[in-house]
Formats: sequence, structure tokens, C-alpha cells
Amino acid sequence: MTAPTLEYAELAPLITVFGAAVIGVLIEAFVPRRARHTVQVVLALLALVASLVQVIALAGTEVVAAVGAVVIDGPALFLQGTILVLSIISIAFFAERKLEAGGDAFAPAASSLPGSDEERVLVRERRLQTEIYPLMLFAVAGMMLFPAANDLLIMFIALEVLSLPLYLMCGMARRRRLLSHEAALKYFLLGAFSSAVFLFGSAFVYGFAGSLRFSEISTALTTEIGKEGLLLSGVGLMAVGLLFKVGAVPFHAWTPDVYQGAPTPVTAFMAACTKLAAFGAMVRLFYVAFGGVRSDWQPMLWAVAIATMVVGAVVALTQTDIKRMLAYSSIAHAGFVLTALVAADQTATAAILFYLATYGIATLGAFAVVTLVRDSGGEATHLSKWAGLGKRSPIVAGTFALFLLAFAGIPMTSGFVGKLSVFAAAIDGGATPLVIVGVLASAVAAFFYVRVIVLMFFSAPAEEGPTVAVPSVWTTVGISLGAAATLLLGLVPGPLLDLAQQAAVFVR
Amino acid sequence: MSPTPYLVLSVILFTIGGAGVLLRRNALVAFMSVELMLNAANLAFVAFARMHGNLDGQIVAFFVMVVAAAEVVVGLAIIVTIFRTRRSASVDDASLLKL
Amino acid sequence: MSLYAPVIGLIIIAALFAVGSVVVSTVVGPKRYNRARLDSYECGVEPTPQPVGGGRFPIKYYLTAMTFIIFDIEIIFLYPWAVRFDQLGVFGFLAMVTFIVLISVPFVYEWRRGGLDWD
Amino acid sequence: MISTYSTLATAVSTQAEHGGQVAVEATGIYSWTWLLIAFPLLGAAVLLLGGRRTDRIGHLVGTVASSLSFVMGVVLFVAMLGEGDAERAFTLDLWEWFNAGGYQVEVSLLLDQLSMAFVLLITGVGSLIHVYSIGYMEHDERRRRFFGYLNLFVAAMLLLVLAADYLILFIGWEGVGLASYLLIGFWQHKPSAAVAAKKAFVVNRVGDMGMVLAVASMLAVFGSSSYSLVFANAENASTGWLTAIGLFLLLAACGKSAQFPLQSWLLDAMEGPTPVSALIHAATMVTAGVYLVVRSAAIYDLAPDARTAVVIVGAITLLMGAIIGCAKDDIKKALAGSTMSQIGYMMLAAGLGPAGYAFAIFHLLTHGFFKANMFLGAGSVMHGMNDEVDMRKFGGLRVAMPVTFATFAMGYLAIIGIPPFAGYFSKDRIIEAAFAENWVYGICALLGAGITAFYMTRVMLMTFFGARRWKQSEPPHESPSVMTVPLVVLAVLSVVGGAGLLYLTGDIVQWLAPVTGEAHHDLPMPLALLVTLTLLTVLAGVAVAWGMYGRKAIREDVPAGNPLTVAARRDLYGDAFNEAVLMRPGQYLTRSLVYVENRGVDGAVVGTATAVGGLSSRLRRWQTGFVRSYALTMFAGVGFVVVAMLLVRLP
Repeated sequence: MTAPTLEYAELAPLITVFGAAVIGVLIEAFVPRRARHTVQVVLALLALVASLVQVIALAGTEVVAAVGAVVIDGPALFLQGTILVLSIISIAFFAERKLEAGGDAFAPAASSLPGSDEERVLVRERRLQTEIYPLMLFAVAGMMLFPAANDLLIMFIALEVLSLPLYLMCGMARRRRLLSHEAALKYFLLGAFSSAVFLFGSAFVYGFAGSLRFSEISTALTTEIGKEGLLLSGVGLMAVGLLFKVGAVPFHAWTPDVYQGAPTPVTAFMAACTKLAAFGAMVRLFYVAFGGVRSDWQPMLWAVAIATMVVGAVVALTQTDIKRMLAYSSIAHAGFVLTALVAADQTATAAILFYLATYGIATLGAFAVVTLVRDSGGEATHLSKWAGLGKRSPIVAGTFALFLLAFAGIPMTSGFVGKLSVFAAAIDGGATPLVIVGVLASAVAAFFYVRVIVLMFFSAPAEEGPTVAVPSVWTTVGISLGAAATLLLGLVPGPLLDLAQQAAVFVR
Repeated sequence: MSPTPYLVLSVILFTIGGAGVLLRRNALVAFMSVELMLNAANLAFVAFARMHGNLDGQIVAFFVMVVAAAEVVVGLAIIVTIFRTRRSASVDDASLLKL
Repeated sequence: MSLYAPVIGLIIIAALFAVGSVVVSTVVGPKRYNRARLDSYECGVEPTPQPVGGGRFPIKYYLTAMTFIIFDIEIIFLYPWAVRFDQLGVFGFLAMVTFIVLISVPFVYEWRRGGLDWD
Repeated sequence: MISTYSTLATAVSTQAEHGGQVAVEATGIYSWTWLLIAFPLLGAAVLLLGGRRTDRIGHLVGTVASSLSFVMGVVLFVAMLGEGDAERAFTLDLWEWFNAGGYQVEVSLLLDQLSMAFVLLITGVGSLIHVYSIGYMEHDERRRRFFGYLNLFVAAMLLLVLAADYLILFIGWEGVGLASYLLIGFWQHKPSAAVAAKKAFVVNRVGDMGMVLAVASMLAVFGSSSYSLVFANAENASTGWLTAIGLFLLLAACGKSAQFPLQSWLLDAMEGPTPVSALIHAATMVTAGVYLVVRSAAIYDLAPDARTAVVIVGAITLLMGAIIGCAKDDIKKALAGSTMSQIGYMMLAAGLGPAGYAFAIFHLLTHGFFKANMFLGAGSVMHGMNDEVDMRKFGGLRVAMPVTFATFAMGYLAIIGIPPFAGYFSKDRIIEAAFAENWVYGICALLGAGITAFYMTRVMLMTFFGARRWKQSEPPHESPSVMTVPLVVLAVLSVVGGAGLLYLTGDIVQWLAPVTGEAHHDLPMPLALLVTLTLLTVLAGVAVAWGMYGRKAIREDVPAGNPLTVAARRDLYGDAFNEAVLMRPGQYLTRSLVYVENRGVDGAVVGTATAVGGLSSRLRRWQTGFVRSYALTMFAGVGFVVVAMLLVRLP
């Protein structure tokens, strides 16, 4: 029996991040407490940057690696690179220690009881929880593996590797810990539920095809006759698992609650990167494995896309909490991406890749701005407190407005080009009615984005309103990068569009 | 070998698990129901592996057991924390985040 | 289409029956609630008294359970490897060593952070 | 990709560029055209992002940035003079903005005679106003920010006039709008300023909706929004579409240029600092609508109905603004009414087609000189009078502020059209062209000239003549020279600008002809008769004003006035009109307008806004907070998905 080969060079970005995560756990075990925070941040940054460098060096690679279990191709590398860039920026928000006096956004010890003496002592000692960094690295590694997975098993493993750390991270907020715990519980229970559904679906698909590999499933679509029931219910159940991760209606119910309850840096990371990874996996699964039966899954996705866009945009209208509003906005955005996904061709893939990159950056930035607006109880997330922010802090409000305009898809911002390309791809793919719904939904969406802008700039400031905290250089750099990228991709989207176009070829 | 009986059993288990998540208030029990769903999937995998005569399905079953175990650890950690804070593991008590 | 007609018919009947029985039971059934009604049903006998307060498992039990799971995972992969140890050769051996090293990392973490102290 | 685009553009431009001019690829000095925009943009970036560090040098940075742009403009202008008459159009492709979904937009600039005229106006007057603001804003602690906004405005305005694609123009269009709101609301501590900024924002949204619809229609009809392709293919498009596009563009122009029925924001915009009123709300931004119409000449030439609409809007506004100007006691608002009215003249001229385009631009330039001059003069008066704007509290200021008086007088003589001052040349041509087209237009224009003479004389008399009605202890002082020097420059331009543009630099009309085309009109009466008639009308206006305000003392309290005066004081019920037409369905409508514009959805959405809001609160209750109900939703979703998958194979 010959030993299987592993393409270490192509898998190096993944191995780097996984390795760093494991080392991070060891650091927790052996490095003295005072040095831990610095060491962890440095390690995480180094690992992510090193991984990013490797991804860039791999550009253009098209390899089926690890005996067919993993594919390193254009979409995988594009998404891995984007996820790494977003994670590096997220690290900056995680490491922010100037907003909370002497602490970061996370509870000093997740095990201490909220309101207990133990917690007070820990806060006074300025204890920091550093496990968040290895957890994040694990999640990043899972996210990088997810869109590269080429068989059902690896896809499931990656799904769990990215989800499990996120469940924990959601429960670690320093303030409003009960809400944070609740978010973690909800996310966990529903997430576990959805992965069980996903797994059950993959069992059916395996039962249909007799193989876990996407390529062989794709072949089986034409050879296996008479077991379509097995296949179709399997595809449906797997779709549910992925649609849950991207927050599509009717699997979206967790999104607002979890986005609101989780510590905001985690929300930012999760909203941006999970969606990228999950859409990447979804595109690969549906195009590579199930491309042959697209006429079967397209109607279902049509319905889901319409419901997602409508519910996301409409419910966001009446939200009063900024984090919940952004959560519904992210639901609507998932719907916009789904319109292109329905088209199922190379243009659509390119459009999705571009959209995800621009959306991820703007989302990170928007949530980071949310961390800056604070009152005595921590972040002031109620919309009424944001009234008149533009008068007191024009730069912060202006930056937030920029991100909102990008979400709304106003020209000159990255969101405009992104929306244009997904809608164009959907029209090419014959989904014009979907695009009409999409345009209507984005009109509704633009309304609530502009409402926030009007609130910030044209309303009288709220009495005893929140102050805008001055962040450390970490957050400042992170937000500036996000804003610059949002503007730049709105002005000169050409290079990234070309890159996405080149990267949009799947290796089977 | 016809996998149908196993498949039927697996679907029944899966449904029981799903119903458990919907109906049981205790987070721990709800979570156990999810584990039941995973094991239903395992059963299906193994049955199909037998039907197709390859080992892929069984390997998946191994991995699923591991993943399920990891999920247990994470789940227990979250549920225990909630229980210690609220003195209750009812999922209905955890409903501060809404609307 | 006609092939599916019985299936659809069955679905409709099932749905009607399910909805119907729920509706009928709420309309027809008595609305009195008492302790016995809300109690869990244990084959007609008095339910075993649930331990309230001190009767629960201590938290430590769960921690131990989590530690146990680490080894639970380990054995799943060790066993098939042990069965085909000779055929898997050096690659298999190295893979197993890597696996065991990785699995011991969280164990080390738990040990260093005091997870193994009972008190 | 760029090369294909350029060849395409060149290929079509040979037969199509309006007036027969071919735009060639910019080389040599012209390839530096982008510097025009880059200087003020860089200045704005330094000032707005530099924070307090740049507080001390902020005003200098701003002024230098604007002046550099002006110098660059002059260099380009001189270079352009050296080219042949019809070889003065250059396109500069900067980069491909995006190319998605078969729709390609290049960020490219078009420098031709028309944009050149604007560049010089914007940077020239802009730089003078920067200099003036150094003095005017001296005691404002947010002066740096003010200069940052001014630079931002100049950059956006230059982008607007230099764009070679409607979508790029739209970006500049929005940019000047943004700068305008920021500057109107600059003194945000005044609630009236904040309200005015909000009003400008909302009303301009309506106009922008027209712009979005116009661009969308162009995409639908021509598959592109670049000037070259749109103009080249205009002949092949149906008249219906062209009329629609023309009307959409007119709506956009109405919003930006404060034309009827979207005029109401301009009077409130006077809450901004006076240099802003001079630069943005008199000389440049509000004329963007005229630019838009003239630039779209190729479309309007083929859509006579749309052109008629332009003339009608122009005529109504020209009379309306003039009447409002008669009744205002606030010196800035009187001038704002006058601005509306003068832009009405330009619109009227632009609506006359090739016969009037050049005259519209000519009047736009001279108006830029004399109106900026008068606004700055008004600012100087306010500066000396502790920011008093009520003319009933002025009086006899010619002694206290001789320079301001003298320069203001030049502007006054220019606007009422006394030869040989600037306004005489430009306004008379519009009146001529109007008469040549149609008696009604002509009489409107003539009447407007008379009313203009009346209200400007009134402003003049109330401010600088008559008894002193100011009560402050120390007499008003003349402004510092940093403020008076720009006044003097602008006054000189007000005097010689008209004749200069006709005779000194070469005929402006000839200069613009390659862009706007030429048409000769036949007057229904001898030219001399018309000129005399115009002058008599003007003198009559002056005489009536003299009779009412010069001979008897001006009351400090406001007389009751006749119904027309009352109506005019209320901006001829512009707000009431807005209230009735725009704001009645409550906040939803105004807010809806904001988002209607964003997606270019028609008004049907407005009605459904309430319904959407209701639906939203309904759907929101779905989110009960109970994880089990979420799981139930998901379970139902699973059922739905699986059934949907299976049902597809049914038929």
C-alpha cells in the first residue's frame, strides 16, 4: 500500500494558520500571563501575513491536492487571500485596548460569573483573555479550508472547524455578558442543528453517488438513474446547512440576535469572513458537484433569494439597534449574492468573488466604527443615540456614512460596482425577475442606510449622547484601510474585477 | 443489500432529533437531540457505505464522531456558563435578544 | 404527474389530519390545568422526584467529561490504525504521531491552566 | 480595453461631435488637464484629513491649491488659443472605472471651449473668493475646515465641467451638492443653518432623481453614458426618448440651479457664510444646470419639446426670482432672488437652442463676475455691520465703506445692463434672441430686465444711500484689504468683462461655436429699436425704485404691503408649494425621495413606503427571541427546500 501524497507547498497557507493556532494554545499553557497578549497578537499577525504571502505566491495555481480532498484553484485562492486580509484587519480590532479602560472587548475570563466578585477582581487587575486569538486562528483556518474543500467530508470538517470557535467567541463580550452568552447559545444550538442537516444531506448525496468527491458526484449525475429522490433531497438538505451560514431567509433568524449579542469585533470578523467562506463553499458545491442538475436547484434558490432580499431589506427598516440593522443588511446582501449564484457561470462566480470582497471590507469597517461610539454602558448601539453624531464627530460619522453608502450601492463606492456586477451576471444568467426584486429591495435598503446618514448629519444631537472614543492606532489603521479600500474599489475597481474574472475558474 | 430499512431508521432518528430540538426546553437535552441527528446521519453513511461497497461512508462516520465530540465540548462549555449565571438551562429563558 | 398524485394526496391527508387533530383538541378538550396534567408522564406511576437544588451534577463533572472526550476522540482513530498498522507503514506512523501530538496540546493546556485540579 | 474604447470614441466623434468639432486624444500640455482637479482635491485632503496640525496654515494651503489650479487653467487656455478654431477639444482617458455587465465607463475628461470657459470662471472667481475668505473667516475657529470644504467644492465643480461621461459628471454633481450642504450648514450652531442645509439636501434629491433617470435612460437607449457615444447616436434615437432624456436633464438642472419648481432651497441657502453664497450660490454651482443643458445640446437640438420646457422654466423663474428680489429686506436674499432670476435668463437662452447656447454661457460668465462681486460686497457690508443683513437697518453706507460702495456700484450697473458694463452685452443678446424666437419670450425677458433694475436700485438705495439707520455705537468700518482687493478685481471684471469677452479675447460666441453650434436669427424689429426699448425699460425700473426708496425715507419697520409683496416675501409661496406637492404625505415622502433617487425607481414606490413600513413591523415580530421558534422556522425551511427540490422534477 503506497502512502498518499500531500502537496505541502499548495497547502502551506492552511498549514501555517493551523500550526499557529496550535502554537497559540501552547502559548496559553506556557507563556507567563503578562506577556501572553503581546505574544499572541504578534503570533497571529505573523501567521496571517505569512499565510497571505504564501497565498499570493500561489496565485495562478490550479491543483487538486491531498488526494482529491482539497482543491487549490482560483476561487479558493481568491477567497483565502480575501479572508486573510480581512482577518488581519480583524486582529487590529481584537487587539484594541484603548476603548475599554485597560481592556479589550472581551471578558477578562469567560469562566467568571457576570457580576461576581471574581469578575470585578479580574477587571481591576486588567486581566485579558488571550484565548480569543488561537480560537480566531482556528476559525480562519476553517474558513480558508471551506471554499477549498473538494469532498463532502472535508467540507463538513471545515464547516465545523470554522463554526466551533465562533460559537465560543460570541459568548465572550466584556459588557452585557448575559446577552453575549445568549447569543453564543443561540448560535450554537441553531448552528449545530444546521450542520446536522447539512451532514444528513451529504449522507444522501453520498448514498446517491457512492463517492464523496465533488468530481465523482458530478459524473454520477449522468450515470446514476433512478435515485433522483435521494440526490435531490440531499442537495436540498446540504443547501440548508450552507444557507444557514450565509444567513439566508428562512435560516436567518440567528443573525440579528447573534450579531447584536456578540462582542462587536467578533461580529465584524464573523459577518465579513464567515459569509465569504460559506459563499465560496456554496459556489463550489453547487457549480462543481451539482452543476449538472442546476435546473433542479435553481427554482429553490430563486425563492430563497427573493425571500432573503425582501425580508432583509424590509425588516431592517424598523430596526432601532445599529448592530441589528447591520445584521439585517447583511441578510439582504446575502440575497444579492444569491441572485448571481443562481446564474451559475463564470461571470457569476467572478461577480460573487468581487462582491464578497467589497462587502467584507465595508462590513468590517462599519462594525469597527460601531465600537467607537460609546457611552457609560459601553457601546451605544441604539440608533437614537447616533443622532447628530456628524456634528460632534464628523470624521467618524463621515466614515460610517461611507460604509453605509457602499452598502447602499451608491456610485464611487465599492458597493456600486459590486451590485452592478452581480445584477449583470444574474441578468446574463436569465434571472431578470430576480434582479428586478433585487433592485427594488436595494431601493428599500438604500432608504434605511440614508436614514442613518440623515440621522447622523441632520438631526439635533441626542442629549447626554454617546462620546466617540479615540481609538488606538490599531483600530484607526483598520478603519482607515477599510474606508480607503471601499473608496478605491469604487474608483478603480478594474484590477480587482480582472483578478476576480481570472480567478473564477473552478478546477474539477 | 438493501439500505432501505436502515435509511428509514435513520430518517426516523433524524426526525426524533429534530423534534427534540423543537420541543425540549432544556438546552442540554436540545443539544443531545442534535447529537442524535448527527448519529442518524452516521447510520445513513454506514448503510450507504455498505451498499456501495466502499469505505468512504465509514470514514465519514469516524470523523463525525470526532466532530460531535468536539461539539459536545463547546456546547457544554456554553451551556454550563449560562447555567452558572442564570441558574437555569432553559432555552426559553434565554430570550433577551429579540425583535 | 399522475405518478405523484397518490403521494400528493397522502401529503394533503396527513396535513389535514395533523392540523385537524390539533384544532379539534384545542376546541373540544377541557381547559383545566393541574399539576398532574403538566407533570411528565411516566407509565402511570408517580414520577420519580426530580432533584431540585443540590441534586444536580456538580459542574466539575462536566469538566471531567470534557477532558474525557479528548481521549474519546483519540481512540477512534487509533483503533483502525492499530488494526492496519503494518500496512500503513511509515506514513501512517508519522501521521499518527502528529495526531497524538496535536491531541495532547489541549491536554497540556488544560493541565497548565488548572483544569485537572479537582478543587 | 482602453484602446478599443478610444478608437470607438474617435470613430464616432468624426461625424457626430456637436458643431462638427472632433475631440482628439489629449497630448502634451493637455494631458496634464487632470492637475486642474488634483490641486484642489489634494488641498481638501490635506485640510480635512490633516486635522488641527494644519489649522495655522489652512487658509494659505486652500488658497494656494485653488490658485495653482487657476494658473494651470490659464496655461491650458493660452495653449488652446494657439490651436485652430475647431481643434480645441481634447479627451483625456484616465482609467477604466468599471467594465461590468457589458457596460463600460471610463474616467475620462473632456477639455473643450465650453469646459475651458467654466474652468477659468471656477478657478478664477474661486481663487478670489478664497482670498476674500481669509479676511472674512478670520475670527472663525473652524476656518481650516471651511477652506477644506471650499477646495472640495472647487475640485468637484471642475470634475463636473470636465467630465466626458454623464456618470462622471454625476459624481461631480453630487460632490458639489455635498460641499454645498456642508457649507450651507457650516454654522451648524444656528438651527436655521441646519434646516437650510437639510432643505437643500432634500430638494436637490429630487433634482438628482432626474439625473439618475436621465443616465438610466441613456443606458437603455444608447448603452452608454459617455458624451461621445450618446451625442453620436442621438440622431438614431426616437424623439420620444430624446424628449424624455431632455426633460429628465431639465429636472436635474432645476434642482441644482434653483429653477422653478425646485427653487425654494436657494433663498434659505443664504444661511451659509457669504463667500459661499458668492462662489457656490451665485457664480458657479447654481449655474451647473445651465452647463448641463448646453452640454447636452446634441440632445436638445433633436428634442424641441424639451427645449420649449426649458424656455418656459427659464421664463417663469426669471420673473419669479425678480419679484422675490423686490420684496426681500435681507440683502443676501434679495441677491439670491436676483440670482434665480439671472439663471432664469440663462435657461431661457439655453432653451432657444443653437441661437441661445452661447449667449447663455456668455451671460453665465458675466453674471459670475458681477454677482460674485455684489455678494462679496454684501459680505463686506455685513462684516462692517456685525453681520446685520436687514437692509432697513443699513443706509448711507457709501461714506463709511467707500471701496465696498464703489465696487458694488459697478456690479449694480452691470446687472441692470447699463452700457458698457458687462451685463449690458450679455443680457441684451438674450433679450434679442428671445424676441427673435417668440414675442412672448421677448416680453418676459424685457419685463425681467425692468424688474431687475427696480430691485437692484432698491438694494443700492437702501444700503448705501439715504439716512443712516444703523444704531451701533461705532460707525461701520471698511473691510481689510484682503477682502477689498478681490472686490476691486471683480468690480473691474464687472465693468470690462462683457466687452472684454466680446472684443478683447476674441468673440466668446465664436469661441464657443464649435461646441454649441451657431444659428442666426432675424429680429422682428430693428436692433437699435430693441436696444433703446431695453434701456428705457431699465431706466423706468430705476426711476420707479428711486421714486419709492430714494425720495422718501425708508421705514425701519416692515410695511404691510400689497398682496404681491406679501407673496414675494414668502418666496412666492415656494415653500408652501413644496409643502403641498413634496412634503404632504409626511416624513415618509421626503425620506422616500431620498431613496427613490438612489435607485431611480418611479414614484409608485412612494405610495408603498407606508405599506413597506407596516410590513416591516409585522415581519419583525417573527424575531421572538426564542431559540426554539427559530429552530421551528428553520425546520419549516428545511421542509420547504426539500419539497421544492423534489417538486421541480414533477412536471
